Amino acid sequence: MDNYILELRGVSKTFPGVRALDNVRFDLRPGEIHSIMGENGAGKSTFIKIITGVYIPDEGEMLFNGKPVTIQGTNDSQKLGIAAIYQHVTSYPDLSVTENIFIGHEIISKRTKRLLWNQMHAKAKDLLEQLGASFDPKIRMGTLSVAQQQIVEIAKALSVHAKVIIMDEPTAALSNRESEELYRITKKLRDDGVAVIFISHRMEDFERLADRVTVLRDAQYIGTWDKEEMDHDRLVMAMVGREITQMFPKREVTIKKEIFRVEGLGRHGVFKDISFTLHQGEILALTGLVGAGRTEVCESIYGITPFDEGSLWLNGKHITIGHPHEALAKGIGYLPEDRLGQGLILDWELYKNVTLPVLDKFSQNGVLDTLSERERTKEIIELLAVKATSVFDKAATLSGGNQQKLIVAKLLTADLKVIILDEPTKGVDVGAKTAIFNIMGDLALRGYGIIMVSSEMVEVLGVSDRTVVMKEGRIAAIFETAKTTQEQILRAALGTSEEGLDA
Amino acid sequence: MTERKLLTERGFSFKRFFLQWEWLLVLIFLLIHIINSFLSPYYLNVGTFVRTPMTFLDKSFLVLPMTLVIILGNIDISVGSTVALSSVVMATAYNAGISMPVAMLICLATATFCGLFNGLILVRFKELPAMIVTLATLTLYRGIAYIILEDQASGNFPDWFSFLGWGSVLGIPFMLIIFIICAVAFGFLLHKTTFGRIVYGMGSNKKTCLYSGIRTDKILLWVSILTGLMAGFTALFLTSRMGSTRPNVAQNYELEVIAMVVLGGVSTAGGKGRIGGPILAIFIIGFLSYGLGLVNISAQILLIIIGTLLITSVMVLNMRISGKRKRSGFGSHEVGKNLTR
Amino acid sequence: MLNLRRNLLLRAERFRDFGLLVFIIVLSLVIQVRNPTFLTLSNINTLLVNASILSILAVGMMMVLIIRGIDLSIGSTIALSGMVSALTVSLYPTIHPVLSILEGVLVGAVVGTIIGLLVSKFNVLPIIATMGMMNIVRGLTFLVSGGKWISAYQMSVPFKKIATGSILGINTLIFIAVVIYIIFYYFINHTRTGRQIYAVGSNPEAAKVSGIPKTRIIWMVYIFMGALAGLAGVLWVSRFASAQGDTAVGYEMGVIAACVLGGISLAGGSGKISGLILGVILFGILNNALPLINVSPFWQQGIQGAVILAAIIINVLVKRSNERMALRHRVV
Amino acid sequence: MKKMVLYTLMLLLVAAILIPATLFAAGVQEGGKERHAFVFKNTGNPYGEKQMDGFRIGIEEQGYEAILRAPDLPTAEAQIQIVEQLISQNVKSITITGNDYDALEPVLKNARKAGIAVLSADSAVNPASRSTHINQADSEMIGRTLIQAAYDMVGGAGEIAILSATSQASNQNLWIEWMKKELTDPKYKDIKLVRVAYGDDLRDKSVAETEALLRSYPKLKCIIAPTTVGIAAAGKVITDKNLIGKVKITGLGLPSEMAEYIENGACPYMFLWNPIDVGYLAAYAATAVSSKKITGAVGDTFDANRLGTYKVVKASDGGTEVLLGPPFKFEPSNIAEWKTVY
Repeated sequence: MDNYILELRGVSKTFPGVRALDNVRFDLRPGEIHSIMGENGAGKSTFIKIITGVYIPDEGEMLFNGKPVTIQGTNDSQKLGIAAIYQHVTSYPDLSVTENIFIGHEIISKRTKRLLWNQMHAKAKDLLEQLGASFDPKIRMGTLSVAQQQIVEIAKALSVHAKVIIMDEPTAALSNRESEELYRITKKLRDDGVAVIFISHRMEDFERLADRVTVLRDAQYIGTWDKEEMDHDRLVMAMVGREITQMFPKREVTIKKEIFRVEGLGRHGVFKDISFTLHQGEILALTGLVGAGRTEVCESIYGITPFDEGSLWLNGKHITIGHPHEALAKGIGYLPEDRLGQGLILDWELYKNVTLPVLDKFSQNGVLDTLSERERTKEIIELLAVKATSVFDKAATLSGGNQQKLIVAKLLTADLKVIILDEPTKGVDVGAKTAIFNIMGDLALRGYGIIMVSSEMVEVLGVSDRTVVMKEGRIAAIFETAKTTQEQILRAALGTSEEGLDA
Repeated sequence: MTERKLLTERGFSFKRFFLQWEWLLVLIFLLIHIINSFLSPYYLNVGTFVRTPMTFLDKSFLVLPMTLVIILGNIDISVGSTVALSSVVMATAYNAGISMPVAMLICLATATFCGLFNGLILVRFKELPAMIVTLATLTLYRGIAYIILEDQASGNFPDWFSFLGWGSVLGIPFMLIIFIICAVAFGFLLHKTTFGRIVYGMGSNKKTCLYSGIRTDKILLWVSILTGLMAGFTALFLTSRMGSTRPNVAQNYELEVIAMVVLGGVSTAGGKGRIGGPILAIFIIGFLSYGLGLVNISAQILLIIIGTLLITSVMVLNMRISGKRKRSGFGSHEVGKNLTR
Repeated sequence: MLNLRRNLLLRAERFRDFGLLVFIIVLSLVIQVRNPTFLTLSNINTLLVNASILSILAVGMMMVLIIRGIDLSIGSTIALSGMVSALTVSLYPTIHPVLSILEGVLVGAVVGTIIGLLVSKFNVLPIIATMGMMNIVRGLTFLVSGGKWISAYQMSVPFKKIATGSILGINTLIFIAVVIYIIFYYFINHTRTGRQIYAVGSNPEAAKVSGIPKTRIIWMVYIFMGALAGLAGVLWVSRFASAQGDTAVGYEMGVIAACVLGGISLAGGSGKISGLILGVILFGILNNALPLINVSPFWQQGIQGAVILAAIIINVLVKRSNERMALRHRVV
Repeated sequence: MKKMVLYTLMLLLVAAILIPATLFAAGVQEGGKERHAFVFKNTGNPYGEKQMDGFRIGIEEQGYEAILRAPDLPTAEAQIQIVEQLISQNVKSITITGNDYDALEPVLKNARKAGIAVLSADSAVNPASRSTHINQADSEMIGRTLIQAAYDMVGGAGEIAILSATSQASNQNLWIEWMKKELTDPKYKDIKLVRVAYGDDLRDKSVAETEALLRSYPKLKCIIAPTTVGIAAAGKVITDKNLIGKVKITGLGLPSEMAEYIENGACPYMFLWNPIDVGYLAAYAATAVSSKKITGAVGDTFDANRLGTYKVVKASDGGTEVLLGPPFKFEPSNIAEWKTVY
């Protein structure tokens, strides 16, 4: 039954100094969901950019419906019926949903060449309804949530009657419920005979969706397997190339005295009645659906956006925080969710990034002492095993995982008591995940109190001591992680549970 | 886990050293002197190098803070008006019987306040781009100057006041001395202090700075204040050179100043550039126009020359940057994605 | 919750234009009280005539701002195109006015093409490219004119009629302005290319993947800006029946100010013709009315500055209060 | 490839400086000829060009070399720079039409210290900074004549207004003062000066101000515009609003600019001196002072070739000046012959 709709043979691509793809092959059957997996930088993104014609391969051939084709630009791939939904949603916030769906293939009247808005709005509405979305296509894209925007992207793909739809880490920014929705839609597409290429490194995605999987590692083709012949561990092996003995290293910490307490924290229209306590050496997971207000709570604690009611207590003393500066001074650090946008200055050397939060430490009355900066940086990033050649490397040259470590390094230079990590493993490959969990463990051992915001049930269960579940701006439940199950947490997050002990 | 030794020292690299934009500027600077001395027999004499700087130094005090402003990723087109206003206020104050030294302080104070006002608006209303805010205050400040002085010119300052703009110490113009002091101060501030480091940081990524606990508002305010203060200096020297003032002095200074900063290799995208470049640019444009003035080239030719100089130099700059790293349309995200790995 | 956020955003936008309209009405009434001749047809006519040239430029500037650019060179372009067309007319008095207009537009378009090339192909930042061109073009104007002015008597009657004549009872300037507005309203709202301008301004990155010719769009917008400036140049010269080297020095600031009042954000991507019209009218009123109500000439600039500042700040405050209110009313 | 582009651009960069410089370097001939400089307010102003022409002719007649300079914007700052450059070229004399009455004093004093003769022409600089001033016409006379003109245009009674240049122009303001003085004469009891408006010598603003005047003062009978841009703008408005005959324009304007409106009757007549003669006279005065023939003190006399002999007299500002003579009256009968001249 080898009638492939899309087939690539011996595809290679080289960027200045980087071998991005090396003799990769791939085939895709109509009506299948084919998952491409691999760590960050394995070449997944380059691979699909080649299929969609953003990049042109140096070598290799490509067959569409058995016929060799050459794709010179995104237009060519669109003509063939290949549509892509990118990792970082590539929409136009200022334009209407309709336009976002029809951009590039607007409906225009044959004669006057003018855009036929009514037809487009109508068609857009159908498409959205097909996908079970209810919002009005006339509204501005910028007002939608990430999940809704992705639905729009899919609608866009449908609108061109794509035969091949590529999804690049679509679930990365989605909550579980939204992911469920996406799974439903994707399966529907498959059943309608669309071939779906699904790129991800979330195991769950693979287990729930894929019919087949192709694994890339370090720009190399590793292999293609049917779902049945692949289990979790073997897949990880294939991706990482070595055996991950323990994904969530458990370490024994004796939870000591309370270090930090939040009482009745509230911000109009965003969250309300947020109360929990954090103990020395404890890892507190803060979970819930995306949009439940987890990040907002953290940012209010950290002094980015002021809260309207409630109080913060550090070591039993009431504290007020009006600005991140004060938060750090008092010993509360925050690792923001948006690594590139909020965590790092990409075109800066490592040491400048690391010392940014605590420049005063490395200066006598305002004058910088770069030597000590570099020394300290060296120590700390060696401690965290950040892969770099010198402290003069630009942050941009690091891989996702190492960038994340670098931000942790920033936090460690400041002497903190409480560390808040917002989605610390988002978009980080398996190897780096383990490393980060290790670091968290060590920090806990050293008596830090850690709050970890995460959407991934697996790691919540694997890492945390207690779990705070938020739902629509309020605390739905607090669990002793050891004594709870994924189902309990999910039910709490979706609002179908009453159980859970209080703080 | 890595045994690999991390380098904390960076050996001297000729390539890195000589690939700096400043070298091209130095080259142009020398070239200009050579051309000029060929063109005009009057060029090469002590007088030239003593007097010439005086003809353009007044506005160059604005170049220093503008460099900070642009590195910060902002822009300030209200400086010309600030100069006019503070100068007018000083004159009015003096002619109202206030002693000259005090009047001078008032001048600096006014200018500083103008800067502070810009800063406050920028801080309180982050949604507004600096371009718009300063466009409004540009009109406002000069408007106030007109309200104060109407159609009058105001002057007859004490004689010693003219020393600021005309006097010299041991043959070196007083203005030049002050400028060198200011330049050194700004160079130090920008390249050796935490303040400067943060200015660069904010220019590259304000959010990251905020999340790293930097009081970004404070920095922004201080830069604005500095801009105002230096506008005050310009006002002092300009007024001293003119011996009198009126609401329409210092027209279009903002554009000339920005041009110098950009020619100096500071990217208006923010986060890039050093203080040396703009300072060199001051002298390049200054001596260029002076030398061409000596051969009596008409003003419009000069306009064209400076325009071309500006554009071509920026194009060269772009080439260098895009030569260094794969060109990436917009935003640092993209850079990150390209280079991750 | 999302719908709520959406609605309030829409409300804020609608409120903006509405608020501006109210402000204009109130302002007009105040002026009317001080000087009853303000709201007479003839004065409104003069007001519009004076505003028309600026408004034509504003359309171009709006598009430039939408693609995250700015153009400081239009003042010089006006001067050059005006001077060139006037020179031709003085040499060949028989030339048909339409030809002069085309000539001016062409000159402007050439300037625009160069700027567009610099910005889109060589990645020169707009503010720099246009600042440089501002000097160059101004210099060229002086060169072509050789320091001379072209005076009324050297211009053919039909040429002067361009500005003073009237079509269907409407003054030609207003007529042209209106036509331009209609054309560009249709262009940016109902054609593919027009929408792509917004797309590029809204998310330049995405343009790459969704196959929008970013470079060409940007280039095109600057050519339009140049062409409109060229047109404005001819109209200017025809209206004032004199062409001089220093025509319209610093005019660009006024145009940008009008756009800002019209609510076009310098951040790019957004901006509506409706808002622009209001902005232009408000700006026109400020220029026309202040002399009318005996405001001391020395206060005029100050007042204009204050109004611009007030307008942009109020705009922000309104948006904010809307958002805050919506948040308060949202139950968690 | 990138490198290539880079280098070509660098070359361009250098060319940007080199080419024009070498091209226009022709502007300086050496050979010990005495050099006399004339600095006007700003470039691209035909009135100024004519003055410069006159000056050049006057200087070259005497076998000297003339340097003609003007900044691109009419500001004192720019003129200061130019004077500095002239000082370093040690010219024999500098004749300047000041953009500011006082602001040029320091630099001009320096020039005189360097032994350069400094005169002002057309628009004066303060007495301290000049040997003498070439006055195109007696300010008092201009002021009074214009009011008389208005008087005779409105037939002895009615509202008049003044449309001036920038509120900063020293000579305009002086004339306006004299107009106001003249108006105090009981003879003008029925003439009402309703407003002094400023068009800043910008076309659009001058037009707007004129329109405002007409609207605010419907009974307005005459507009006096002692500035070339202003009067032309006013003439244009009157013509377009076909108020010809109802509202009359007079003042000081360029024949070329005003020909249209004098011929169509919007402006019955106006005045101006001949800028060429101003420059010409300045040339002879300059050489006279620089060659120490005269010091520019009251009573000195010098010969100005085709214009005859001139006498230095006391100026209203306390310094000395040379009067060119009464302003020339341009009217329909003679405008045709002058409009092509300047």
